[in-house]
Amino acid sequence: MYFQSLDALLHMDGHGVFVWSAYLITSAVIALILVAPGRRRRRFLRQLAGEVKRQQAAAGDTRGGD
Amino acid sequence: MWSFFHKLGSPPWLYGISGSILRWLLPLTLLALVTGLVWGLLFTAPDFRQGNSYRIIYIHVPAAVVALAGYYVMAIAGAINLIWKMKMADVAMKAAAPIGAALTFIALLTGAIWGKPTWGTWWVWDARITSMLILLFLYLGVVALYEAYDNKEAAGKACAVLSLVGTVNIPIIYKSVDWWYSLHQPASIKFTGESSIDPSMLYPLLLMITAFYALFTCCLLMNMRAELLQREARTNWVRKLALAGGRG
Amino acid sequence: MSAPGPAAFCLRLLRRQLVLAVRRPIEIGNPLLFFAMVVALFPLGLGPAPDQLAGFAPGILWIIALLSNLLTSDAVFRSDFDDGSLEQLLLSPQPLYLSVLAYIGAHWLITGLLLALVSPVFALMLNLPGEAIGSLVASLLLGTGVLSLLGCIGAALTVGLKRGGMLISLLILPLYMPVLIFGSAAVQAAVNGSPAGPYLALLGAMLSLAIALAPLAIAAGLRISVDA
Amino acid sequence: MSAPGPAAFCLRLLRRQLVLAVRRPIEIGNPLLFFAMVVALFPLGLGPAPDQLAGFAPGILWIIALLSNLLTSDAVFRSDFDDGSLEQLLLSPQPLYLSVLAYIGAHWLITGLLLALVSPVFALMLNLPGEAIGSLVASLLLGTGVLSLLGCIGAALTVGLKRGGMLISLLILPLYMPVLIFGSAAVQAAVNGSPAGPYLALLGAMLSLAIALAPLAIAAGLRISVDA
Amino acid sequence: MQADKPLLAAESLTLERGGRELFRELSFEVHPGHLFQVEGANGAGKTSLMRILAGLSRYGFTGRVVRSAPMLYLGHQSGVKALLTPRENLAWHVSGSGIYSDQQIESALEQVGLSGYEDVPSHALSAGQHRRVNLARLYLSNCALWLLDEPFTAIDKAGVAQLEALFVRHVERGGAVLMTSHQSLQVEYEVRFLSLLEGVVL
Amino acid sequence: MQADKPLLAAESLTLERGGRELFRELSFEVHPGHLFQVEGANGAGKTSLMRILAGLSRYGFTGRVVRSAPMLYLGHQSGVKALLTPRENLAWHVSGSGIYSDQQIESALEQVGLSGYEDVPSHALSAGQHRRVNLARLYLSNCALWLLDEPFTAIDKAGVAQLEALFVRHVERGGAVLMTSHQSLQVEYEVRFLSLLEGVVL
Ligand code: HEM
Ligand SMILES: Nc1ncnc2c1ncn2[C@@H]1O[C@H](COP(=O)(O)OP(=O)(O)OP(=O)(O)O)[C@@H](O)[C@H]1O
Ligand SMILES: Nc1ncnc2c1ncn2[C@@H]1O[C@H](COP(=O)(O)OP(=O)(O)OP(=O)(O)O)[C@@H](O)[C@H]1O
Ligand SMILES: [Mg+2]
Ligand SMILES: [Mg+2]
Repeated sequence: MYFQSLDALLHMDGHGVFVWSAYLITSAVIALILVAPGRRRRRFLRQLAGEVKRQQAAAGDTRGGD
Repeated sequence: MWSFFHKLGSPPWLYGISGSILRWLLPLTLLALVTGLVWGLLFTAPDFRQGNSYRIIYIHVPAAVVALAGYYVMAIAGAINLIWKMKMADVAMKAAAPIGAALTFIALLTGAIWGKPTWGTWWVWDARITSMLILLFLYLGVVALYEAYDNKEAAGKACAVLSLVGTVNIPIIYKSVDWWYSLHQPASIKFTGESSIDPSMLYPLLLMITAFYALFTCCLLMNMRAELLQREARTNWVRKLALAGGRG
Repeated sequence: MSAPGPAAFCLRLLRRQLVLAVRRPIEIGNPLLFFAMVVALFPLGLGPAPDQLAGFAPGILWIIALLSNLLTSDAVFRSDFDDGSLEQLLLSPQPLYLSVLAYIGAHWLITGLLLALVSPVFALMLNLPGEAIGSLVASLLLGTGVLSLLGCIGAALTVGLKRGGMLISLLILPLYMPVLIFGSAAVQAAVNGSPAGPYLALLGAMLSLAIALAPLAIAAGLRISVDA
Repeated sequence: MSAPGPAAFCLRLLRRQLVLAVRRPIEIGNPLLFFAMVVALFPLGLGPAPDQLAGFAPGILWIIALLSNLLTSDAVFRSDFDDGSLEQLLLSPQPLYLSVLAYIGAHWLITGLLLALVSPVFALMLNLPGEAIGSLVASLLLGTGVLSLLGCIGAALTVGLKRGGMLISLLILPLYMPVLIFGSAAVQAAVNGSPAGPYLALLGAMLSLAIALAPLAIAAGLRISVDA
Repeated sequence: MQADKPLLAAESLTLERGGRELFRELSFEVHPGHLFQVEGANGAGKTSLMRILAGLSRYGFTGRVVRSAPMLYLGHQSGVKALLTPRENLAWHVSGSGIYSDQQIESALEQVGLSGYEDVPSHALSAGQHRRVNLARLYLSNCALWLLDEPFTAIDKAGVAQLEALFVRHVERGGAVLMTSHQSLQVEYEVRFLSLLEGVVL
Repeated sequence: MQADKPLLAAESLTLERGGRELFRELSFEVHPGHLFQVEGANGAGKTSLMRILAGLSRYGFTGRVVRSAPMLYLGHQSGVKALLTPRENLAWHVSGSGIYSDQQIESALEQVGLSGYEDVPSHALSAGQHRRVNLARLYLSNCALWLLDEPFTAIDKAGVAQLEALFVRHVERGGAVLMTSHQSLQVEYEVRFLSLLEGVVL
């Protein structure tokens, strides 16, 4: 650990604002690109499951797929 | 060899294999990212000229490097789609564009933030910076063109043409901007250069670059999986998967 | 009733495009007008210090050439798409590569060539030194050719879009950048008294490359657009 | 099935225009992208010396605002003319003055307002001093309104023309000049530390005048265009 | 029927175009209950006449047109925006002649055979469906006078029959229709012809 | 007639659009002497089929199309440039299928009733005259296979009769016509129907 205290870590000799904001924004963007596709996939699967179930109910068929 | 290509063209196989790759690659990536971040942020000594602000290097450089590499991934996928009409290549190209744009954005943004303490300004019309901005436009162009087409098959072809045309352009942009720059004013702003990099900075940097490559791969695979399902919505394997709640 | 040879057909297409342009004089006048207007705007917007203007003249002239090319290239295939002529072109037995070249050629003649020819007037208005005018004209002649070729790629990819808007400018402005850089560098070199030849040679090389490859991309783009 | 009141109808028209624009998301993003790319072009063409750039920033930003307005205003009535909606608008029992204002309002919202809102980012990229940003935004807000109104006059007069139109753009373009001059003067004043208020007041006066008169000219222009 | 006030009166209209006289001293009145078909070969001047009657052409002809009822005009161009859905096209129509509830719009679209297509962008419709969006305005309109320039273009046989029935209903309710078409109307109603071949005919 | 090589063969074409199946496993052959009319209500898929047959649509359907003769395709859009005169429109047509003498062009324009209009800019033509410029290409063409999407749109009765006669002449000379229309053909010749309502019919 290079820094002596939490305060030094946050302040970084006056460069803290820059470093921390860069890291924070980067983390946010990374989190976004990591989470978005998973959410899109799950939402689509849920929607499709509903659709398939409705179709099966309409056809009076309870087997999964065919 | 042939059977491998044949399998690559098969959506359920690709969906399955990418799932199992992600199962170990994703945690590894996250681990590397966090390790690299903590290492760079907490455990390295500050640069003697730039002080602590140089810590931005651990996100800035990996993002820039991978953003550039990503364009070639996208363009090659586009070429494969055009030449061999492979649908999976289309999926890959579509998946790569937004990730590349996001990484380019990170590189630009961290660069701008870094510039303020080091150069005293947010933005300089330096060769590298301008070419990065152009790269962002190239990525955005592909995303926008894809969205503008209703027929997604046509969209894939159109974007493939566009990204190939852009590839020819990238090296030209690089070289030309360098020449142009050297003409106008002496390089008052110099990147620190590899030579001055101390091993204690180099190792976390290398780790971060690797982590960003892995990150790109993970996001690419995840985007492709989502896209695959939507394209194959009418097939049985996707319907079964949906009924099984996504596990399968 | 024999089918015309490719060259004859190409010439007929070129003639058709030129006649269409001449019937809409605004089409021809527009780039020039635009050129004139922006040249007039610059001193207004920037304050007319003559020596400063001269330093910027190469850049300004080239930026204007680029913008006026950008603005007009959107229309190259638009009306043919709207009235169904483009379908007919794609169904024609003639080689699409050459037909596309005719379209681009017509576009270049009424924007690039015309601009290059009148540019000395505007150069003088911006106090560009007389000895740089030769390389200005030469660089514009070569560079606008590349711009027309690139612009038509964008036009071909977006012509069929219902929701495209002016997408074309996003697609092709990044591609325009190298041309802008070399073009203004050539003029700047001539202003500084260094040889402009290498830059012009580079522009020439880009032009040859673009002539060879761009029509392929354009033909592919048109087929996609008509299909979508 | 009662006919809607003029205000309600106007709002519906505004909504329609905005939805049409949103369906073409690139249409909205375009002035911004155009802004961004041309801002990037200038340093490429002119050389990136930061202090010089700062001196030109007000002029450059205003010229770009003017250009992007010019580029988009042509399309305001175009598609409605082509598909026959414009005829229907003229036959409507609603007051044409207000309907026209709805069209202009939509155009201003998606070009002028948006541009004004993002202009600080570009101003920073061109090293414009922070204290001038307030007047930049204010001058853009007022000035782009005038530009939209003037641009629509040109659009209304030329929309029905099969050929020609040269003269009209020649007539309209000079009207843009005063806006450009006062707009960039307002910013320049703020850069120099002198009060920008008088210039802004002048822009405001021009805007009021234009709002009162331009719709009349536009309505007349549309009637002529549909008739021809 | 002739006793009441005419919805539309044309008084000695004369039009010359491209050196040819298209019609000369054409006078007629359209009263409630009239179903007019304008006849004439291609280029006879039907569209020119309709645009004069609608008030869209104001120069280049002599004579006078008096309209005394709200009018609905449908021209060669459909006036349907490709980017809007049929529902939006009707709800936000630039003619601003009415505020319609969702229900009214849906029923109008159903009548022209577009139920199920209410929320599809119009550019994804076939040529005939595209025109049908426009024709749905007839079901919503409360204008007495309809001026229709080739309303049957691109419409299939069933659609034409349905429109004919609609026209008859409209004139029976006291409206009036003045239309052009190259097909003969198949209706059980007195059709008045206005033939541009030979001059004025009532 | 069935013995010779088909000019056009469609092999199990299946098309789905907007979630609806428009046709399924559609197969047919067009031989010299065939006069085909594609039938179907608005939105049945006639235009989509024609574009697939012409090779303009290449994605989104399954099946195969084999063409073995030069083809002339006329679509919904006329392909006539408003700024050019009819003469120029024909002489410089982008399809580049022939070099025609002035005389040939004039006689073709005369056949479609446009003599006197050869040198008028096309935007000053009426809707029907505009389409007739395009139809003049049929008189100039030496393609055996004609694919015509609603050729009768905006054409008056005399014009339709004339076109029908032309079609019959063309197929009698060994050509083939595949057309869509909402009007029934009035010809003394065997018309084959391809109905998109019920599936495949020969
Ligand atoms: C918006 C501003 C900036 C952008 C767009 C940008 C972009 C880039 C790019 C594209 C690379 C090259 C990656 C590669 O080698 O492939 C890079 C590397 C680098 N940048 Fe930046 N940069 C910016 C600002 C800065 C600032 C302010 C600094 C620090 C003073 C900086 C320091 C570096 C360093 C040290 C490297 C690694 C150089 C090397 O090893 O090759 N950058 N940047
Ligand atoms: N671009 C498109 N995207 C999605 N669906 C479309 C598109 N174009 C047409 N369709 C749909 O395809 C179907 C068939 O359209 P098509 O134009 O082939 O019909 P058509 O038989 O020619 O009708 P018409 O007689 O009205 O010309 C229609 O239901 C239409 O909604
Ligand atoms: N803008 C114009 N300028 C000059 N002449 C015109 C113009 N528009 C039409 N004409 C001429 O006026 C005549 C009548 O045209 P109009 O469109 O009224 O015919 P129409 O009866 O509607 O024909 P169609 O059945 O083909 O629609 C035509 O001979 C045409 O050439
Ligand atoms: Mg007509
Ligand atoms: Mg059709």
